[in-house]
Formats: sequence, C-alpha cells, structure tokens
Amino acid sequence: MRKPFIAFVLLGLFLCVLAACSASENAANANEPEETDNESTEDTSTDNGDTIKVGILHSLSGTMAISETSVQQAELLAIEEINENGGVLGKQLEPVVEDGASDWPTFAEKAGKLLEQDQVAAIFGGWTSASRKAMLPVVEENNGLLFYPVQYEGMESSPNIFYTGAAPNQQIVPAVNWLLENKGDSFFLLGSDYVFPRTANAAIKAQLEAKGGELVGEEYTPLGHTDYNTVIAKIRSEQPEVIFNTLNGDSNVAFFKQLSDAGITPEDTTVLSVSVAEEEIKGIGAEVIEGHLTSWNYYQTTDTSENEAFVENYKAAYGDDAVTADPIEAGYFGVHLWAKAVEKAGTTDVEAVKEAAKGISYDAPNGTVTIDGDNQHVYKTVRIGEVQSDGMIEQVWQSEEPIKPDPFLEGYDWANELSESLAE
Amino acid sequence: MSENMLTLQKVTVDFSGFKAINELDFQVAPNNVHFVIGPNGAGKTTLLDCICGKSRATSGAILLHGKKDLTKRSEEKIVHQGIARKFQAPSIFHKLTVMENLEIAMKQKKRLFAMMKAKWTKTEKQSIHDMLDLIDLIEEKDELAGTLAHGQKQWLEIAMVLVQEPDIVLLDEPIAGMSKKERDKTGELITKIAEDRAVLIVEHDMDFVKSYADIVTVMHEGQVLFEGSMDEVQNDPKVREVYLGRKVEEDADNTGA
Amino acid sequence: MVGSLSLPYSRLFILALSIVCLVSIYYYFYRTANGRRTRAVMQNRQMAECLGVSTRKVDMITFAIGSGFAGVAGCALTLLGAIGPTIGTNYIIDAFMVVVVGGVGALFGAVAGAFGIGIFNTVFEYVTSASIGKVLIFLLIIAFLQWRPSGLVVSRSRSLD
Amino acid sequence: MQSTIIQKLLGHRIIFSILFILLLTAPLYLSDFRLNLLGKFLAFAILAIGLDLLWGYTGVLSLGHGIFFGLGAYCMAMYLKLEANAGGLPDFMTWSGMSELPLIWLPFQYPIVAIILGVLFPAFLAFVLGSLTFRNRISGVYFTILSQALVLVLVTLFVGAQNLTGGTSGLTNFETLFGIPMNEASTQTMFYIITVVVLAAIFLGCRRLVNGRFGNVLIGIRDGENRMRFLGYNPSAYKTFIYTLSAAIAGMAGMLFVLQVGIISPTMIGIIPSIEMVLWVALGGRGTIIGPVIGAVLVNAAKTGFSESYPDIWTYFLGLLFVLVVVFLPKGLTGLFETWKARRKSQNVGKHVDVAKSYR
Repeated sequence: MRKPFIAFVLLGLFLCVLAACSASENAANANEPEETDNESTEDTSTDNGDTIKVGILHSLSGTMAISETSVQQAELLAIEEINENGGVLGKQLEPVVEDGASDWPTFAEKAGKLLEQDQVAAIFGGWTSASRKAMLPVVEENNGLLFYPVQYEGMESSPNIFYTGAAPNQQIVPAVNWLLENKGDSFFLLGSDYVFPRTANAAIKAQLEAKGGELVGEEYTPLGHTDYNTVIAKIRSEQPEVIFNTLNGDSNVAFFKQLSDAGITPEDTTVLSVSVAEEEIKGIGAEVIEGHLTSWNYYQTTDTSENEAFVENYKAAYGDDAVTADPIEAGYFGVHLWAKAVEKAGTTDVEAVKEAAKGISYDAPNGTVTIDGDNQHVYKTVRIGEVQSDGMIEQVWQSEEPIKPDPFLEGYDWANELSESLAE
Repeated sequence: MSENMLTLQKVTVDFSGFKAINELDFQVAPNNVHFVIGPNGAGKTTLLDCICGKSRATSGAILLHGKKDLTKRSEEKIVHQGIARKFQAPSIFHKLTVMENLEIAMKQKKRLFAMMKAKWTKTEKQSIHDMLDLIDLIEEKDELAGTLAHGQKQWLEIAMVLVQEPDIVLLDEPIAGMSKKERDKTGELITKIAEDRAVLIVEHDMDFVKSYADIVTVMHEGQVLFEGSMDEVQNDPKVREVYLGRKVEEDADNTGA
Repeated sequence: MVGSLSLPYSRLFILALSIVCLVSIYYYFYRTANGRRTRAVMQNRQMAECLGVSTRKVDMITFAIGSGFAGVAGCALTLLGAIGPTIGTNYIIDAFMVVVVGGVGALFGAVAGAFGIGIFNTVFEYVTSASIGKVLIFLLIIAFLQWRPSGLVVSRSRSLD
Repeated sequence: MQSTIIQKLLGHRIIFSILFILLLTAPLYLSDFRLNLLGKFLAFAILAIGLDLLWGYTGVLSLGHGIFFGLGAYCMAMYLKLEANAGGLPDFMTWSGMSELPLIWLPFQYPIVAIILGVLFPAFLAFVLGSLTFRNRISGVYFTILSQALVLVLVTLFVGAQNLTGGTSGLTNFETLFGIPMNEASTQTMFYIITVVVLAAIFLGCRRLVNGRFGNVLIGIRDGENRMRFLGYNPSAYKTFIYTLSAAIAGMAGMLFVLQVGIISPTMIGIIPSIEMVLWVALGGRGTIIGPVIGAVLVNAAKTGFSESYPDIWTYFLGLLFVLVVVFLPKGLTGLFETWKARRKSQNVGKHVDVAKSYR
C-alpha cells in the first residue's frame, strides 16, 4: 500500500509543478496589457509600478557555474548599491535571476523568457562567446538590451549588446606587443578548441608576421582536456620563449601543474594567459603559476580608490576569501553604466538608453570607462601582470590611457585581411 | 527412405583445450524417437548445441539429408533448414502471452520486412489453435507466459518448437521437473510428433527413455559408446561398466556427502 | 629525465600506486575467499546463491571496492590536473572503453586495454591533434571489436543469454 | 469479450484524439513564449518515442541519441544559416580563414535536400554503427558504452572542426525558412503545429509497428536474443533496423528543435543531454509509446518550471525527482497506470473464478 501512496504524492508533486507553471503563466499574462504585437505598449510595462525589473542570466549550474556565479554576485552587489542610493529614476531595481545552466540553447530560452515574459529593462549576463551568440538573436528580435561582461574575440557589434569586457585590441594585441619587446619573439600558441582561442590566434599570427615574431607551434585541445603531456613534449622540443595561453577553465589547472612538473619555469618559457584571473589562480594553485604573466584590464590589486571600495564591499558581501577579477569587475560596472544611461535618458526605453549611453563615462574600479558610441564597447586601460606567490597579480605594465575599443581590428594594418574578409 | 536425415562426420567441439565432443560420428534417421543418454559431461548437450549452431564444431561436418553442411551456417539459417531446438530450462518469452509466443515461433517468413507486413491467415490461426488444443493451453492463450506453471511452460516451449514445422526436433531434457502425469502426457506428445519427423532427445530419466525410445545412443567422453534399442543398451557390458559403474560411484559420493 | 623522456615524481608515484592497487585487487580476487565468492557470483549468480553465497553482500562489497578504487584514482588525479565537481565525466568514457577493450570481468584485459588505449591515444595525439586523436581511437576500438567482439579476454559460458 | 476490446480501443482512441486536439489548439490559450517551449518539449517527445522503440521494445540502450538529434538539427541549421547569409559565407567561416563554401555545405543550399539529409544522415550513421556492432553480437553494456563513445567523439569533432560547424557556439542567428521570416509569431505557431502533426504521425506509426507481430518479435529480441535466433530470426537485422529508425526519428526531432529554438550547439548533443534523453523515457515508462511522450514533456516542463522558480537550486529538485521516480516507480509513470490496470484485472478475474466455482 505504501508504494502507490508515495507514487501519488509524486504525481501530486508533478501536478504542482504544472500548476506553478501555468500560474506564473497567468500572472505574466495579467501583466501584459494587451497582446504583444503592438510594439509601443511593450516598453511601458517595465516602467509601471515602483520597481524596474532587470534580468541576471548566468550559468548557476553546469561547468561554467564556477566562473559565472561570481559575476552574478558582483552584478547583484551593484544592483544593491544602486538601490541603496535611491534606485534608478526613483525606482528600485528588481533583479530577476535565471540559470543558463552552461547550455547555450538554455541561454536563448531564458533570455526570451526574461524579455518576453518578465519584460526586463536590460539583461546582464553570459560568459562564453557561445552563450552570447545564443542570446544575440533573441535580444535583437525582442529589441532588448544585453550587457556582456567578459573579454572576447571581437568581430561582433550588435546594436542590442553592450560589451563591457575587453575587445581583442584591449587585451591581446597590447600583450603580444609587450611580449615581443620584453620577453622574446618565438611564440607557441596554446588554446582550448573553440571560437575565442581560434579567432584570437588568427589575429596573433597576423600580428606576429607583421612585427617579425616567430610562430613555433600552435595547439588546440578539447574543452575540459586534462592531459598535457604530449603538448608539453612538443613545447620542450620547440623551445619557445613565450607561450600565449588561451586555454579555458579546468584545462589551465592541468596545464600549469604538468608544466611545472616537467620542470619548465617562467625563466625558460614565460606563459601569458588571457583567461586566467585571480579566481582561476585560486584553483590552479599559486605555486605552480607564480611568475607567469596575464593580460587584463583589472586586477584586485589595481590601485584606485574606487577599487579599494569595490574590493571591500565585495568581500564584505561574499566573505574574506572571495577575490575580485576582471570579469567580475566588468559585470559590476556594467550595471552602473546602464543605470547612469537610464538616468540620463529618463526612461528605460531601449532606444533612448542606447542613445544616452553614447560617450557616457563611469569611474569603475579599473579606472574611468567610457562607452564608445560606435560599437557599444568601452574604453579600457590594459594591464600586464605577474602572478605572485599569494595568488594576487601584480601589475608590471599598463597602457598610458584607456584604449579605444576596436572589435574588428580596423585600426591595425596587419589585420586588414581579417577585418576585410568580415566586412564582405 | 532409409537415408539418414542428419549425419555427423568426425565432429569435434573444442572448448579451449577441452574436447566436449571428440571425432563423433552420429546419425539421425527419420520418423524415429532417438534418445541420447550418458553420464554427466559425456557431451550430450554439446551435441545438440553444435547441431543447432549454438556451439561451433572445431572440425568435422554436419550434413542434412546427406548434402548440406550446417557447421558454417548461422543459427537462424539452420532453423530455416528445418531443425528446431528446445532448451533445457524453459526459455519462453515471459512478457508475451501464450498466443504471442506461438505467433512469433510459427513457420513464416521471418525476415525483417516480411514480418512488418505479417497478418494472421486462416490456416495460421487454425494450426495455432490446434497446437494450443494439443498442449491443453486453450484457456490460457491470452495469459502472459510468465504466469504459467512449470510443466505448462515446458509444453509451451515444445509447442513453439513444433509450430516451426521442423524436420528434426531437438529436445533437451523435456520432462525435467514434471509430475508423473505431465511426463506421460509429454511422452504421448513426443510419440505424436515423431509420426512425421525425427526427434532427438537428451534425457536422464531411464524409465521415460525405456517407454518411448525407438533407438538409444549412449555417449561417453564425447564419443558414441553404444547404439541400439533400450533392451540392447541395458544388456551391453560396456555400458554397464561405464554408466552403471559411474552411477555406483556417484551414489557412494552422495551418501558420503 | 632520461633523454627526451621525463618522469616527474608525481607520475612515478602514480605508477607505483597503480601497481600496488593492481596487486592488491589481484590478491583479493584470486587468493581470498571473498574474492572467490565474487567471481562465482559473476559467473553464475543463481548457482552461487544456491551454494549459500550472499549475492547481496557480494554486490555491496564489490560496489564498495569499485568505488574505493575510483576514489584512489581520483586522489592520483589531483597530482595531475584540475579537480572539480564534473571531473568524473572526463574520465568515464575512457574508463568504460578500457573495460570494453579488455573484456568484462577480466583483470588482465583491463590492464592491457588501458595500456593499449593510453599508448595509442598518446601516439595519435602527438601525430595529429587532441581532437582527431580521440576520433582515431574510437575508430580503432570499433575495428578492434570487429575482430574480438567481447574484448581481449573472453570468459566463456554455456548459458543461453 | 470482443466488445470490451473494441471499447478499449475506442477509449484509447478518444483519449488520444482529445490530447491531440488539445495540443493542436494550444496556440489559442498559450502565450507565444510558452507555446514555443511546449513545441520544444514535443520535439523532445518525438525523439523519446524513437529512443523507447530501441530501448523499451528492443532492449538496446543507447546513450548516444544526442548525436542523431544533433545531426538532424545541424542539417536544418546549415540550410538556415546559409539562407540567413543570402549566399555569403557564415561569419564563423570567415574568422576561421575559409574563403569559399566547403564542399560538405554545398547540398544544404537547398531546403528539401537539407530536410532529407536531416533524416538520412543520422539514419545512415546509425546503420553503419549498428550493422558493425550488432552483426558481431556486440550488445548490452558494450553497445551502450560504444554509443556513448560515439557521442564523445562526434562532439569533439564538431567542436574541433570550427570552420565547418561553428565550434562550441554552434549555429544560430537564423532569419528565414523558404523566405518566410522565422521569428514571427505566426511562423512559430506554424512550426508548432507541424511539430504536433509529426508527433502524432510518429506516435501512431510506432504504435502500429509495435502492437502487431513485429512488436512481439522486438520484445522477444529484448527478452531473449539468442532464443530468437533459434526460432529462426536474425536479431542483428532487427536491431540495426530499429536503431536506424530511431536515429532517423531523432534527426527529425532535431530539425523541429532547431526551427523552434533557433540554435543548435554541441552542448545540446553531448553526453549529458544524451543521458537525459534516456531519463525521459525511463521516467515516462519504457515499453509503451505514450510513456516517453509523457516523460519528455513532464521532465522538461519540470526543468523549466523549477529553474524559473528556483534558479539557484533547481538542479537539486530535478535530481530529487529522478531519484524518487527511480526508487518508487521503477517502471516509470505509465508503470503506475499498468499496476492499477493489473490490479483491476486481477479483481475481475477473482470474481470470474468465484462465479465459475459456484457453478461446479
């Protein structure tokens, strides 16, 4: 008799789920003034009431959750700060959190849900390029706004996306130049097998050719790959002076451990990573990556008064062990930039906000960031840093001023072929 | 038609070094109930296995009607040649009804696409019905086969062998676990089957063998020890020595344990 | 370091650890009463049960041992690479493949399978790339199974299914 | 007796018709967003039917159906991508340094060819793998592992061949199908209706297939493959056929998925989604045709529902649900119904026997 009983409880549970689904459905329908065909009615509903809904869409489960959760936390922190200071347009921000589950179609689905059902004024989210590309058609079609906080490969400029991470010319290009000047000219390119490393390396190769660098090897490993013995054997036989590392996630842990096991030190061969920040160093273990380099726009040690406050607030909110890093900071100031643009526009209407955002500046922890009206990326300062034994990164070089974002590398002669083939 | 239906010529089955059957010569004549007896490990079941293709002969030939060699054919091809086998433990399909068990067993085109188009014909229905009548399972025809009693399962499997309308029927201990009444019935069934085909049976129960055998083969260590009627078998000194001698030993073991 | 071959201490330790594991599992399966029972259950569950072997207990112990060894393997992995909640998924396929190639229920097969796959993997990876290497390994395993459908080491049985 | 069978059939038919009409009229009472979700679930349901044909009826557990789903989806997506670029190269190809359309993409300029290949391509792959493995009697756990390895290998290949497949990002950003804008509500409703019709057709087709003698042969192969050999069947051929068929169905589901979701990427076809697909079938109840449909829709609805209500901890709920079902409903949800039916039947039989006894 017991089993059927529990079974019925289960069934009941299921029915509850369905009921919950349809309930939220009804609620959403009730919020919608009319059928959504009429474009002009769409945006007004977000201004209704005392709150403005904003969507937060990161992977809270799956392989990307480790990285994305902290960005989500930073964005929530920014929202909290804004609310404490009286909100935006006198209204409190109400974050609607969704889980992208490290699955790109899910990102598309949830972005659709946030825009169509919750009618959020803007979405802050994404990490991987794949997730951004999945959300792109959805935000364009619904004429929404997406703030994307991570450095990426460039070659994209959607009218509905603001890119607060670095474009390639704000991270990769200066890093290659700096390496050529300071570390040597034989390069080994190592990356995970996906769009960012492949595209980034295509640009690096063009740059090396133009600047007289030498490419001695290029390797891609599948995402999540953890055995780097053969790659290290190749590195050993090629003896490069610099390894340009675009590995992503866990692979870095394996690579640096095995590299250090193999006895290759930063003095022999320097590794410069563009996807390893303070958070990742915690996972890799500072002792095996100490002395290697990174290129970012922001480090926890960056010396600005804004950063001091940011790090303090972040640690106060999420514990003393929490570290800040570039994408975390980019997610954080993205929210503030949007809030500033909304204040300036006086409405959350997407077109008005986009117009108001042109040229707008904000004093972010990494320094003053300014939105470039042409491509909706931001001006950012570039910083090369060296990993310290305590897991922090110490800046060894920084650009004199914030660099203008150039996602298509149009300002570089050697990249002409690349950008031209795209313009077609 | 005195020609043998099935002829085994110097057949050896080698299980990585152990020769379960060793250069065996053996014949099955039509319309006979042919019993194979012998002590455990004599190779009786292996004999059936290598005829129906479950075990492969390492060397030698198995000829059907004196010509077709079966040793290289796949199991289903051997079945198509008219050889059907009943296994020791009932291996009917428990999740199918009695009727459905017979339905998939009966003689028909069993290739994929033929099967997809298959529909009941009148003759098929009639013959299945007759078969159900014969094994006394008319009442249970829509029950799941898994719910049948042990004896009924055995009969169902015999029936599944028969509806294939084979020329040669191989039965492995068909009366194991049956009551006296069920045994008698099975015996009658076997006699009836043998009217128009050859039946080869592996059996331990000597009374049963005595009652129904036309011819008996005694196997020992993978070879034929003796062949003849049951009376001849019982009186043969070689058989007594090997078979009964062993049996005495076994009895001694049993009492010892 | 010997020539171009380098053996970091961590790898040597793992090598030693796996040999210890192998020897102890061999000892357990082939030299102890419990191991004998386990093998009996594997070969004929019903018969073993009839002979008074508690199959439930054997199942439990075997599962425990299997999990334990997986745990040891996990420990060894910390010396090599990243540890995260999804680490298992990276190795599960390789582990299964080793069993398929080696033959289910065969200790020697598993070892030989692991070596075979490991060596071919490294060679393919070195000659081509990591992605293509994986594809080649898979094709090789499919081809191998055409030749030996039940893996390197086959345990024969007379049961029908 | 006969009349009750007819009644039963009629009863089923009525229930299914009502369900069908309910699904067909869903555009009238669901918002566009929800309709789109339901359409996606139904595409999954199509796949689940095919998977159950293979697992529930033929007893072959494939942990690699994501790949067939993916192949169908990619075929459709390749056409859509080409149409969106109006003959130009897709953007990811230009990044990867391609200057002209690779050979393998050429057939996908034509929508009909793309749709046909979306079914044939997965079917062909399944046929090759199936005949290579089943013919050699590689079955059970061996086959399951191989099917999973196939996923691993193909996903690696898909990710690695970025210049051909778009890598991890997959294919997205489509605009038109046959020149009709895809993202408009009316087009999406049409896709939904097509999905419902395809689901109904596959549902009825598979029911017909398994309810006859053919289905009994499949069950026979599931419960005693070797026994079937000695009844004169060649189980390898049957298994290969069902594997191929179920791959073709998965391909079809993949195409419908892409039309409605607008993106396909390797994350959708990898190991974890492939296992999830099996879970739908297990939850709904294998060995029935309606079970997998219920399972696929319910699990995905639960997934969406939980993750919308509790974005931080929804995975725990889903996991708990799986565990509960596996522990308490080992035969899935339809198993519950069957137990109930069996109990009723046994009660009836009980009465029947009593009556018979009283006559004696």
